[in-house]
Amino acid sequence: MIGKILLSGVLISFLSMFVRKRYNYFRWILFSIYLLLTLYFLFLWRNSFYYNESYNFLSLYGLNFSLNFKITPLGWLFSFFTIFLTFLISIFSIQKNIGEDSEKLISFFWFYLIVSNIGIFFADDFLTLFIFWELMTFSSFFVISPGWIKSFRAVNYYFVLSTLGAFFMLLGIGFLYGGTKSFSIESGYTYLFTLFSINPLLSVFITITFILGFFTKSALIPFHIWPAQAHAEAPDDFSAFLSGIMIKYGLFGNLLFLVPLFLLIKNYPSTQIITNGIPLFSHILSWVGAITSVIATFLAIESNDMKKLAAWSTVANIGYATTSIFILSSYGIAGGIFQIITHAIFKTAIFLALAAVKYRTHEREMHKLGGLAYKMPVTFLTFLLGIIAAAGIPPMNGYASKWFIYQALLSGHFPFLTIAIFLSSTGAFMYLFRALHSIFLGQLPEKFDDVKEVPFLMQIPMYILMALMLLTGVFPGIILKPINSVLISFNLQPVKVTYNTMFSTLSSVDSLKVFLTFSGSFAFAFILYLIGKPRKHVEPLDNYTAGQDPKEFGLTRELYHFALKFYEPFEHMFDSYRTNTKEFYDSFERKVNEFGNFIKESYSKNIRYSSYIFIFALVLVILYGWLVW
Amino acid sequence: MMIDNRTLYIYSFIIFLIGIYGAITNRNLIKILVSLSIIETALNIFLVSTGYINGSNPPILHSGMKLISPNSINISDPLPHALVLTAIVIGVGTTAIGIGLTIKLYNHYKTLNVNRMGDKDEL
Amino acid sequence: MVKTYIFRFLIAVLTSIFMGLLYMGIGRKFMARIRRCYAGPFYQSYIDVIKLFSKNSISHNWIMDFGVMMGFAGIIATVVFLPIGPFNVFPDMKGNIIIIMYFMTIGYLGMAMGVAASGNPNATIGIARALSLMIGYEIPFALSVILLIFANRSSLLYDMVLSQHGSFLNWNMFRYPFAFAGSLIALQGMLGEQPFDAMIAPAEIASGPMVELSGKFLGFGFLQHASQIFLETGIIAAMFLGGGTILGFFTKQLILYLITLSIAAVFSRYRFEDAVKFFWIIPTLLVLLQLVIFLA
Amino acid sequence: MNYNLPVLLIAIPILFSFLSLILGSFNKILSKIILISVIIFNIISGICIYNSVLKNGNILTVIGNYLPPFGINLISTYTSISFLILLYIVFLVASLIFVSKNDDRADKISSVLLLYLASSTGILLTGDIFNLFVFIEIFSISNIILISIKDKKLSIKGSLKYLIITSIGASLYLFGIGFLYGILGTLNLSEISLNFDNISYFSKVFIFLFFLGSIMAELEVFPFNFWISDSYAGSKNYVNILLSGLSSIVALYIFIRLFLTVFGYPTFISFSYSLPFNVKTLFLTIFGLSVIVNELAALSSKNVKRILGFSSASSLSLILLSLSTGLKNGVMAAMLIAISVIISKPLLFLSSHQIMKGKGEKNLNSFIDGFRRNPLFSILFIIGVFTLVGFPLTPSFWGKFLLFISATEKISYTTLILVIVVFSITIELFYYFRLMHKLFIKDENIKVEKTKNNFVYIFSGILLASIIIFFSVKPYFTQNIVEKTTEDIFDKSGYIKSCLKSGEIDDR
Repeated sequence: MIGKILLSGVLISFLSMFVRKRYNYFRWILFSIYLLLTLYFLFLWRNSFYYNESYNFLSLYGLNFSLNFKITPLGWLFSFFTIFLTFLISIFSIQKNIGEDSEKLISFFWFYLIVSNIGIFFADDFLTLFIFWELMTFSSFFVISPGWIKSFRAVNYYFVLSTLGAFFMLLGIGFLYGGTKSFSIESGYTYLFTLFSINPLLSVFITITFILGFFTKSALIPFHIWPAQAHAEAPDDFSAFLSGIMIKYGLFGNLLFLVPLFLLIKNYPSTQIITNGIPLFSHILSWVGAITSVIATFLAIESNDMKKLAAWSTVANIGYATTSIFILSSYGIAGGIFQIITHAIFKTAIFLALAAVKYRTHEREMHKLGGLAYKMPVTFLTFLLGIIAAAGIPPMNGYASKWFIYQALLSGHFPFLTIAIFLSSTGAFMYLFRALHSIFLGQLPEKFDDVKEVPFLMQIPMYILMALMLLTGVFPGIILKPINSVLISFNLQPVKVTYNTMFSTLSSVDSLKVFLTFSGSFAFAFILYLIGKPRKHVEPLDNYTAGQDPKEFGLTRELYHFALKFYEPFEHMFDSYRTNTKEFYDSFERKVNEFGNFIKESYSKNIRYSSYIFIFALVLVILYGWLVW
Repeated sequence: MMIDNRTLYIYSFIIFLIGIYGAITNRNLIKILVSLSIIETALNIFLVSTGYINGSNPPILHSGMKLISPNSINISDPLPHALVLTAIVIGVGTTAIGIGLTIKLYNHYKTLNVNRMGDKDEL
Repeated sequence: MVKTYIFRFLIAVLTSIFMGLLYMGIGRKFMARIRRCYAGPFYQSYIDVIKLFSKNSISHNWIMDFGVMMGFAGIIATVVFLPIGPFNVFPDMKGNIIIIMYFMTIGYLGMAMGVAASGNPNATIGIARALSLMIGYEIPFALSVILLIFANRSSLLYDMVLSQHGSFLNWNMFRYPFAFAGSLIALQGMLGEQPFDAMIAPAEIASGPMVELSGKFLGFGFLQHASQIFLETGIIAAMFLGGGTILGFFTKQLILYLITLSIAAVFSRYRFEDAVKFFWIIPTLLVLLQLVIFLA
Repeated sequence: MNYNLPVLLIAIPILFSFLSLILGSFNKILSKIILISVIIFNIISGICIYNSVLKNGNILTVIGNYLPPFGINLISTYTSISFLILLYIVFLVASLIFVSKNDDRADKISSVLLLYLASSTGILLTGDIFNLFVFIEIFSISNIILISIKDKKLSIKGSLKYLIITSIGASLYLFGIGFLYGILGTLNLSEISLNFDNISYFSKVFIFLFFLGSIMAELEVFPFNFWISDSYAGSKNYVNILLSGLSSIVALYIFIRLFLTVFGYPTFISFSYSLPFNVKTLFLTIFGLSVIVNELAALSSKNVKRILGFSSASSLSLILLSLSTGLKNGVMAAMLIAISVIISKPLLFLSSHQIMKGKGEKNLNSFIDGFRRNPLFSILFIIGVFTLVGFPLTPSFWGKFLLFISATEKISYTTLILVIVVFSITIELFYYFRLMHKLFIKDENIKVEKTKNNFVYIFSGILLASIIIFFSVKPYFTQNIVEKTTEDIFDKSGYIKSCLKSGEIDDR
């Protein structure tokens, strides 16, 4: 059944190629119908777990290359929420493409992204996982930079890093295949576990190859630069997909392979060094997650481009999720997955709001915007609720997942990790308010006076997302019940949760009561507001120039919009230790180019050089032969 | 002093090395081609010397010789001679093409010095 | 059952407003005494609030009203979760410290949004300073919260209070003196008192966020500040001074508030990035020291 | 189908190459017709040889009734025939393009092309080592002439460099033959491989080095690939196709025949007493080094033809690297990558030539706005890149996958080399995707008119693309070709038996 869905995806993508350029949006309607269908099928399979399917391809000398899929609870959960969110994004992009005669190619490759998305989540063995991983990297290349010159520099960080990671993963898969003679993930990590005691060097090397593969995709410390570039340059609706869903594949990879491995080590601690109840390796990885979130938060505080800011906040949230996953307690993993899902929901909402702003104003720099709330109320509300959820404030779903992560960290006795997470969550509040103020509040520039609200088709996904954020915030049980089934599949004891209350060893929270208290106090404030004398509406500018016409003073509304260097003094605190990893990657690329040039130079410049090389090579061969014999 | 196979091998190898040295270190294109043909001659000497058997007669069947069994006649092995023939022809062919191309190159660059041929714009 | 909740909710909210204004009145008299001059009667702040709500006010757009209301609502909602002495609004969630810490941010967000919607650059500069200051004092405060959670193996204020009853010697103040000192300095920042009041610096940015507020909006700001005092001092009292009976709880709150006022009267204003640096160095080290002692 | 058909495959092209010279002087069209008819004849006879080889194993053609150990004989095994058919397809494409262009020296060029065809078939079929030398020489001479056709500074310099390095290689080859003949006294490949093991250890090393040195130039391996940068950039488009497609097949075949079958490389990998010195590490270092160096050179060059030239050199050394692991999987991986490279490389040259048709300078920027200008060939270019780079489900993807799996049994020297290969693949992906990205750059304001592609280009482009798609869509077809070739490469005894079965083994 899964194979049919994938095949139909590919067929429809070819069908969509023949739609004429003018009816571009029809392609997107096709795309959202396809998504609706897959969503329906996914909903049908919600409790038919462990149903697997395999398509035999090629058997070269006993090596049978076959694609086989299995619906695991983890795979089902991830694919369901990703397809649901992509469906919302596709409704948004139908409207966005009505005007534009965008390239035929983008929608063509969108289909491949979805096909590889389903493929990755339902992959049962390494081969299928790797094939769809490659397919996703290649097709996302074309969608991120559909022919804009500037976007190539941005996308090539992403592309080079993820291909490097993918091929290192292939190396790891090769090694595991060497040991277990089969591609199945299950036997892979059990073999690796036994290998830890026999030959620690090789096993560490294999785990590092897998870590490289997954961490490049989910942008953790050494590879955290590509989301900021890729999101800023990608088409707006795709950056919602990119940060909502595509960055989660790395985490899904961790959950698929690394977490079961570390759980094995944790349960049977043979030679492995156990610190604080979990293997040293996963402790280091959770520290990597924590450091990424702190650094990403401080970089987000400094960024002035709204999409870069949102991208950095994605990197920070991925940092929390990785930290809580690698604590390996049942609360940790549940908190991590919960954080991934809630982050996907509110980040899609934020990015769709940003896309709506860009659709109307074609402007990305925050200081050039301002005061759009008065003109675009629906987008403002979505953005506001998204901000509240991202900062983890109670009534919204962000709070529930943060609460889980804190329970995991505190009950697991990781004081310093909790501080890092707390620092980045308060920091999150800082840059989120900066975005809210510079785009929506403050002064409305003259040129945006006639900006209207986004057409209704774009508002539908916003309403749905708002409702979703509130719903999962007030009733966290909706998401936690499937997560429990995932925990059982990891054979950890599930988290005690009813639909609206979450229990843990330290304390329990009834989010329904929390929501009711907040609405109660809001009603109290509203009554108080009505008691006071009614207020009079006054134009902001009349206030400052006391009624005189501000134009005489040469004062325009933009001058009153404080947004450019919002936290400038705060940034100066970090001037002394500012390392720029982008510089490092650029210089590395330049050096590789120079070395290549030197080689080419030495050839084609003149035969004199080539003869030197020739002698050098001859001597080398003779020396080599002489030494080795 | 009878020159047997061993010394011939060493001589041909030395000439071969001289040819290689010439091909590498020379600047003038014609000299490079000359050293290529030196290598060819070294090869031919080497090939012929493999067929030589000490104290044997040249491998020409004249009327008087009776053909009883191959081992009894004391003649050197004719096969390398045939090989050398084709090798010489091929050597001539390559050198001819080489010189033709050098003439063309000379028309372009107006110099035979290899160093000054590499001009920048073609990179 | 809902009726009792509403009734308890009203009690908690009204006590917080009433007591908050009382503390402000006493505080004002206390500051005047330090400066050797006379302030109005202790009920002066009640009069101000009633006066403000009866004057007419101006507002620029609907977001300004919505924001100010949301700010005040956020602070009241947090007070609901604070165990005022033995009294608790929700029996099963007796003062979960993590909820309180995150609910406070709604108050800030609401106020910040309302003020930013007024479009006045001074207001937003004030808010930017307030937020970066917040990241400063949150760290030592969070450290001391973590320390106490590790100590009592539960994140409920109620359990923290239980662990401290008996003689006043086993108050957390004496058991973890450094943590208490660190969180006192953090309290100073939370209340926005003198050394760390860069955000409402009257000279530089015309009293920052309050620049556009007039009439009942200023009244809302007043009430929010009052219940904020009640809330923050209440938390520290519950955590470190073992909030006993209701009266004892109020007196501890008052003492804490007066301590912060006395510090405020003496110190001059910090630049806010130095304030953040100060917060990240001295109080954090204090509480870290305490944490290390506790963990070792 | 009598046994003498393979000889015709070589004799007829040589005959007609001279005939085309004579007839061509009357009328240029005649030589073109000769060229096309000869290539069609060769394809048809090649296919029926293929069928007979499928039916009854290796076919031995004895020339002049001298039984194998003495005279020259042609042996057509499964590997050589499948390589032959691939060779003829690429040659057909190249000659079609040549025919479509009207060139005043058409008769001379078609005769050289026919010589090229004859010598490459000869190399693939011959069973005698000196005969192989003669064909290699003809092959390299016709290569030199083809490169220098364009008569530009760059192409002549490239052909001269090629001449110098190949003639030195040929002399090394002759040394090897002389040495081998001195010891074994035979020139027949199968007899050499029969008693190659009982040669003394020192002379084995000498023979080995000489033969390796001779073909390194042809295989574009690192120290001897300095001719690539000039000849690829300078020569005509269809010559590039020949160079990248054909010469790599032929060089690969020589390497396989000499090292894997005759010298029995795979056998002495496992228990390497016959050639004790560690030849595997020598091969791995040289080929690993050459993969990374060619990739770097390709990365930094600006001229598109030079990029494609260096990348074809690096994929060739990748194939050799996987061959030199000596395992069955390694050789299979090499075959899979070889199939996809040999077909996609000409396609890349073809489509890049068409995309850059209007532009004067052939560097990276001439690709800009290629998609709107020439959509068909940009899609063909993308297909070519995807097959070359190993898009999932294409043969080269299975090949690379197999290479990674086979070489990582345990941490050994090969894994170090594989890490380098990983970097080189990423570099390759980077510069190909840089090219592809430039295709899509478009600025709305200037209107772009579609370039007119003549029929031959379209036909050959679609032919190559459909072959690639056929290979990736029907994996079972590729699978049995690859398995049969690996079987054939590995069974040294089968090769010897089929050669010497008709004559008794001389008791020397």
